Amino acid sequence: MDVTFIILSLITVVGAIWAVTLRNLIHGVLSLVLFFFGVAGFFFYLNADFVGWVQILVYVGAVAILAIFAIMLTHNLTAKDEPGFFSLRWLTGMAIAAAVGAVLWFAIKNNAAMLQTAPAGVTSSVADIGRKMMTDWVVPFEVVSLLLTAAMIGAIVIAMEQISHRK
Amino acid sequence: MDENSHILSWLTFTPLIGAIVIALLPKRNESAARGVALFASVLALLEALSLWWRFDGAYAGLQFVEQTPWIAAIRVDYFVGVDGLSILMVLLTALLTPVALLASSPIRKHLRAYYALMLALQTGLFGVFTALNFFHWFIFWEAGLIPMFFIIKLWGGDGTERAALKFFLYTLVGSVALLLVFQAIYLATGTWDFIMLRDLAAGGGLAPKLAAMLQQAGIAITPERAGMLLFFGAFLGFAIKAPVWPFHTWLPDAYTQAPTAGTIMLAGVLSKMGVYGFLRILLPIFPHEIAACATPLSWLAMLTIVLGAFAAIAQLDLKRMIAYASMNHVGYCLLGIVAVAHAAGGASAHADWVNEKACALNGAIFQMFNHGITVAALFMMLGFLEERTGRRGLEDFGGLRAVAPVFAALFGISAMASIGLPGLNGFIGEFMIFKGAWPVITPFAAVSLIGLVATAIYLLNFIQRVFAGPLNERWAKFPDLSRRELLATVPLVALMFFAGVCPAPFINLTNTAAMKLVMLFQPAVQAVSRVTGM
Amino acid sequence: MNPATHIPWIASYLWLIPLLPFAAAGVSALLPQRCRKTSAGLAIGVIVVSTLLSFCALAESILHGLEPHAGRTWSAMQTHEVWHSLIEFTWFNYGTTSLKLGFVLDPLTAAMATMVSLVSALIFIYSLGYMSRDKNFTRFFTFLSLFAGAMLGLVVTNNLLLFFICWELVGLASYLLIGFWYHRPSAAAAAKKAFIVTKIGDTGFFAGLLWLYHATGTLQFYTPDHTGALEQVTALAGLPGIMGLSLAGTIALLIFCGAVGKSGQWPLHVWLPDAMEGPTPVSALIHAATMVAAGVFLVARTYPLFQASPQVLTLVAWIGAFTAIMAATIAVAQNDIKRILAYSTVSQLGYMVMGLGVGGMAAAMFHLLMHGFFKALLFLGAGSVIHGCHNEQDIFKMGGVKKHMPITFWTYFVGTLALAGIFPLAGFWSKDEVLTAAFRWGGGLHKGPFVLGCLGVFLTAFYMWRQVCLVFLGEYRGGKARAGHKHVGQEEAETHHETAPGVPHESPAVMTVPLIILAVFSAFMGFSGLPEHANFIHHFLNPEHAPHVVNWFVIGTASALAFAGLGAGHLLYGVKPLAPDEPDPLKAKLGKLRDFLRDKWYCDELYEATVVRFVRIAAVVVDLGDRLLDGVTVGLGLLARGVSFFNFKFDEQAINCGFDGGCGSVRVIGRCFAALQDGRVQSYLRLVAVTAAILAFWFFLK
Amino acid sequence: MTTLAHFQLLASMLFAVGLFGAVTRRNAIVVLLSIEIMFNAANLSLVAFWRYGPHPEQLSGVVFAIFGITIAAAEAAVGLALVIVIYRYYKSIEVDKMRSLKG
Repeated sequence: MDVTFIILSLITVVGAIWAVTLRNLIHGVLSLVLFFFGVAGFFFYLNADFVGWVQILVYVGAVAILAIFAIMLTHNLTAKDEPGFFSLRWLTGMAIAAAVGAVLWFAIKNNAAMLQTAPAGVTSSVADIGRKMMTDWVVPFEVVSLLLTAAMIGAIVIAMEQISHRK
Repeated sequence: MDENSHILSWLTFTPLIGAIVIALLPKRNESAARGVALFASVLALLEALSLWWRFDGAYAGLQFVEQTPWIAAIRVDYFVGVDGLSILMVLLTALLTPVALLASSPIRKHLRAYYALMLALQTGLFGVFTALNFFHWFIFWEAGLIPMFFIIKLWGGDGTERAALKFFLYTLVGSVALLLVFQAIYLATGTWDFIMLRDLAAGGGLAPKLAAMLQQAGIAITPERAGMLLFFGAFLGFAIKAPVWPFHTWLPDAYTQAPTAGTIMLAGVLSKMGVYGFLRILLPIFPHEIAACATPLSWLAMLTIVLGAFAAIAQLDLKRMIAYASMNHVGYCLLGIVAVAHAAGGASAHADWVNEKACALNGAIFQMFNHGITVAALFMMLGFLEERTGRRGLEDFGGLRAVAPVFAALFGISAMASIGLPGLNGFIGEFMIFKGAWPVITPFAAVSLIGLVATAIYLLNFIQRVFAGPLNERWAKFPDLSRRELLATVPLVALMFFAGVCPAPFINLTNTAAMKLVMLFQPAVQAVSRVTGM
Repeated sequence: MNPATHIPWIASYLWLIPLLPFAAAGVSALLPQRCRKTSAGLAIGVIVVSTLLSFCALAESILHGLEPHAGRTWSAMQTHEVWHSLIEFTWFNYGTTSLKLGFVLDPLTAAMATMVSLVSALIFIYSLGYMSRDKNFTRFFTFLSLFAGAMLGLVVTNNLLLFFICWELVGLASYLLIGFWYHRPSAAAAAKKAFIVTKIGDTGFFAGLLWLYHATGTLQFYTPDHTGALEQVTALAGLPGIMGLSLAGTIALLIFCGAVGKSGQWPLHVWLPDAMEGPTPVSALIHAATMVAAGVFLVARTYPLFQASPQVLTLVAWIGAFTAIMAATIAVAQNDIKRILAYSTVSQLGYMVMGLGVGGMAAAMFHLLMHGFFKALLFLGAGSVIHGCHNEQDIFKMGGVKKHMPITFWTYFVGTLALAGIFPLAGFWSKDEVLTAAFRWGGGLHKGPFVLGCLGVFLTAFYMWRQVCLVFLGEYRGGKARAGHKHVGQEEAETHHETAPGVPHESPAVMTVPLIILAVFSAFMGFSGLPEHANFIHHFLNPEHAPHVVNWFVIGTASALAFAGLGAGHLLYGVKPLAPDEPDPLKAKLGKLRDFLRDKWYCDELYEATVVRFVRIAAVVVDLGDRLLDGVTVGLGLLARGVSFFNFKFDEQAINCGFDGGCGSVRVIGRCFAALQDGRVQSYLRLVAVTAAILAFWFFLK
Repeated sequence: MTTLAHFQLLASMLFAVGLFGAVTRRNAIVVLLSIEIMFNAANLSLVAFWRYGPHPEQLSGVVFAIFGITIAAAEAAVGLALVIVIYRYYKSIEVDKMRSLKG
């Protein structure tokens, strides 16, 4: 366990926890950005540079901005009447999360393969990824492209129909 | 030719600068937007005219070329130039934008946004007609789409939601198809450059590369099929834009619902983007594929002409009628283009196929220009009609010639140009197209002639119902054209006469480029008659 | 053009003949309405200059045409060929070649140009009087000039494309002039009908033109090096066309379609009678003397193509003969003075087309030229009568006009006899030529056109004399003031409130002088085509095929039938003049047949029920198909919404209602589960997470 | 040395945090963002498996991660558009108030 891992873990975990708990939504999103950067850091750390860049571009560049827009558009800067920490709602949530986490923990702990260390010389160049995408993975690739297109159109259509209703 | 003048870049971005200036105008100064827009578009017109003046029609290659690396990683160059295929389109864009701006007086809300979008649209159009690298060509192609979408949606008529959405979705499908096709081409060849791709395709090297690329991806495909697949994708993109039957159903709604200036730009220039795609991309880059598909394409061209004309007869809404008329006329361009691609056969005393095809292609290009002028004038005057009366039904008028003789005369001339009356511009293009297409695809050309008669039926019906007959008392105070409206209309009508009587200056611009394109389809003859300075 | 060859000066300036009227039209189109005198003066001045130039051309071509090999030949002409002189120029270049246009001076051109410009000039002058009160007077002369320019253009051109261009412009001028009183719905409809019906024929012409252009590589009729379109007919005759015809025949057939449309031949004759909605000078100029003859001229011009295909010539002959007899029978039963003349025109054009079909090109052209004069005369006379009778067009409401309008009567009388073919007036000679050609055409069935033609002569004489009797003889039947003039247009009514209503009056000199000049021509021009020896016209127009024999049988039969026709007309209408409101005696004689003829053989109704309906239905079907297509695309998007709606309805109606009543116990259990299913997303999510955790534990422990 | 288990444990922890947010918070935007956290956790896990796996040259994990990111982006776009629409309709984006799923 080296220092980088520890620092990155702290960043991500803290970012994630802030993101889901902070009342001020803008602050929440900013913590989320921190979290995204942390995950991107992990990707770099794991020699998956390309995924890291994509992570930054898509999440920090698009999703986070989109979220801020959504917050602005819905005039919801702070989450009002959110129940307190010791409310039943929060406790239930924590219990469920803990249960799921425990299951995963249990699964990982009981697997010897998890203890191996990282082999050297594992890289992922953009060219290799591109080649894989266009050969072995070309069908899922096209399906995902279609999905993305459909989602774009869908998002526009959904937002637009409402405009017409308003008129 | 001064290579370093950057005239094309200046031309392309002049309107954009205008748009930015408008966007920076203070809100209380909205009315200045109109002046700025007009100024910018007239400036662009002057630049286009100077381009025309300096353009050498006898030179077959590209002129005013600017090429600088832009995104080196994926080999994207900023590469622009004009040749005979595009010069008329650049002129048309430059000419129609100020006209459309003059016809924009009914616009009352969001003036700044409106004029900025119109100018952005013009930049997009200039870009499409000058770009020679797919990458930024596509950016301009899309950049033309978006302002149009907003113009239809925000300033259009009552049914704009549906019209704008349909326009957007249809053209989006076309754009996605194009994008996929060019990505595949880039992956296979490593270039976005139209000119390099043309040379590659002419040597027969494109389809095998595509097939190899797909095979590497685990898709077993023959080169013929690979080429065909991509051809269909690109064809879809242009067929929707033109539009070609049966990809046209966005057209009547979009043309009808758009504000007058929007319709002028849509019918006058945007529809030419599709046809231009045939000229710039389908013919040069997919010569074998388009030749193999020539017969089905002839069917589509014929159906576009005939069904468009008949659909126009049935319309009771004048704008819809002219919308279908526009589709009908774009069909003629397609007929000429298909004739070029069709493998000529049959016996003839003068088997001079190159000249026949060059005639068809020149005719098609000239028809694009002519149709832009004519349909712009028609839609503009329909706009004046609607602006004055709020109506556009076939039966809502009657006898307007008595109160608005100048209006009636100018409309009549434009309608006659659309019918293809000799002496006006429409005839030359149609004659050349039919002259070239007749020997190559005789049956299709013969059936398409029905379109000429049907055009006369609906347009004369229009004139009879709207301008002749007893005056509808409701419009007894119908004003004749104002000075501003005359300023917008008369130049177009004058151009109709000029192009109809002296077509030579226009055809001289396009002829060498057209010959060069035709030669791609006549390799046997190329060796013999190498006269056009390739 | 070989620079060494001498071109007569008039051939070099031939283009001025059409261009001057075009220029006048352009200038006067830009003039404001108030410049009435300028516009009229310009139009008339220019047409007079064109006329003079045409006369020069005629003189020049007579000089050379009659002696084709007398030293001064212009190009290397074969002896049997007609003399011609050519000018050509390039319109534009395409590919490696160019599109050339040109003008030709030959006898055909010269004769036609002279007739057209002369008749036009007279009609222009007449219009000064006829249209004097019209508020669109300026425009009228603009359109007239446009028409004259286009018509003269097609006469002098040496190029089928330029011919087509002028041909279409002639059609445009005709459209504008028929619809001149645009506020009348009938005029607007007639104009549209004329344009579209002729356009149908023109489409065939256009196709023929395209084909000829491709097949010969040029559209020049003649070129200095003998590679013109008409000089390659031999090659074309050897190539296959469609329907078993040779290529030459196919092209000829397509070109003939244009002639059928423009010259009002069956089955495209329906527009011509309706075109009488235009002002009368227009009817005279366009729909009698010149434009409708353009179709005949077209066939004459491209005659070599027709000669190469006997089948097409046969078709031409029969169509002409049928049209001649059909229109003549219709004319018998009409009451409107202009419509009678219109059907007479259709009938006479039938004669010309028949003449072309039977091989008598010169005869047909001769008849065309003569017909131009006397039919213009008749129309202008009719106009004068209408003018004098206060816009009455129904011949049963006229009568006795001879007393009031002597000049009109006598000129009209000359015209009538000329049309009927009475010796020695123009019509006699020309009709005789056509009939002789038909007689010589062949035996058996090929005598058909001749027989029909002879029958037509009888009918022509009959209906013309019926008209003369009803209009000019007897007593005036229209004296009573009529409340509603059904044919009266506002402008036409405005033209004569200077005289008291009730009594016909003679027209002013500006109208009668052209009548007199035309009458003189109608009377004496026929002598240019005397048979026997020195048949000038024949030698002039077509030296190759000049018949030199007088056929006394034909002359005798035709003359006898013409006199019989006049006699029959006189018996019915002349002996006992009709009283006012007395019905047409023909009604008793012909019964139902008369109704059939009066209703024009129900041609309009037939077309209305077939072609027009077809176009309408096709348009509606296409439109519906389009909406359907649109529906499919939009519907794909709406499909999902539709399915869910159906599903919703199904749930609502079938499931809920059906089960609600009897399922009380199920409801109780349902309520328990319903509590779980509270509609909150997060509840579901919790449930999913807990279940997944439990399942996973169970899985691990197992 | 960092083993695969470290990464997987971290990923499961992040997943749990995301799940907590998703089931607890009322604000629809936060719920969506929590789901993004879960996506990220899964992606991290995939990449780690790739890095430590027996066939790194196959690049499966990386490709999967990229697909995951794509889908997450699509989801975010549609989801946030929905949030806006829902806000206009209910004038609120509290998930508790949306109960149209109730049968």
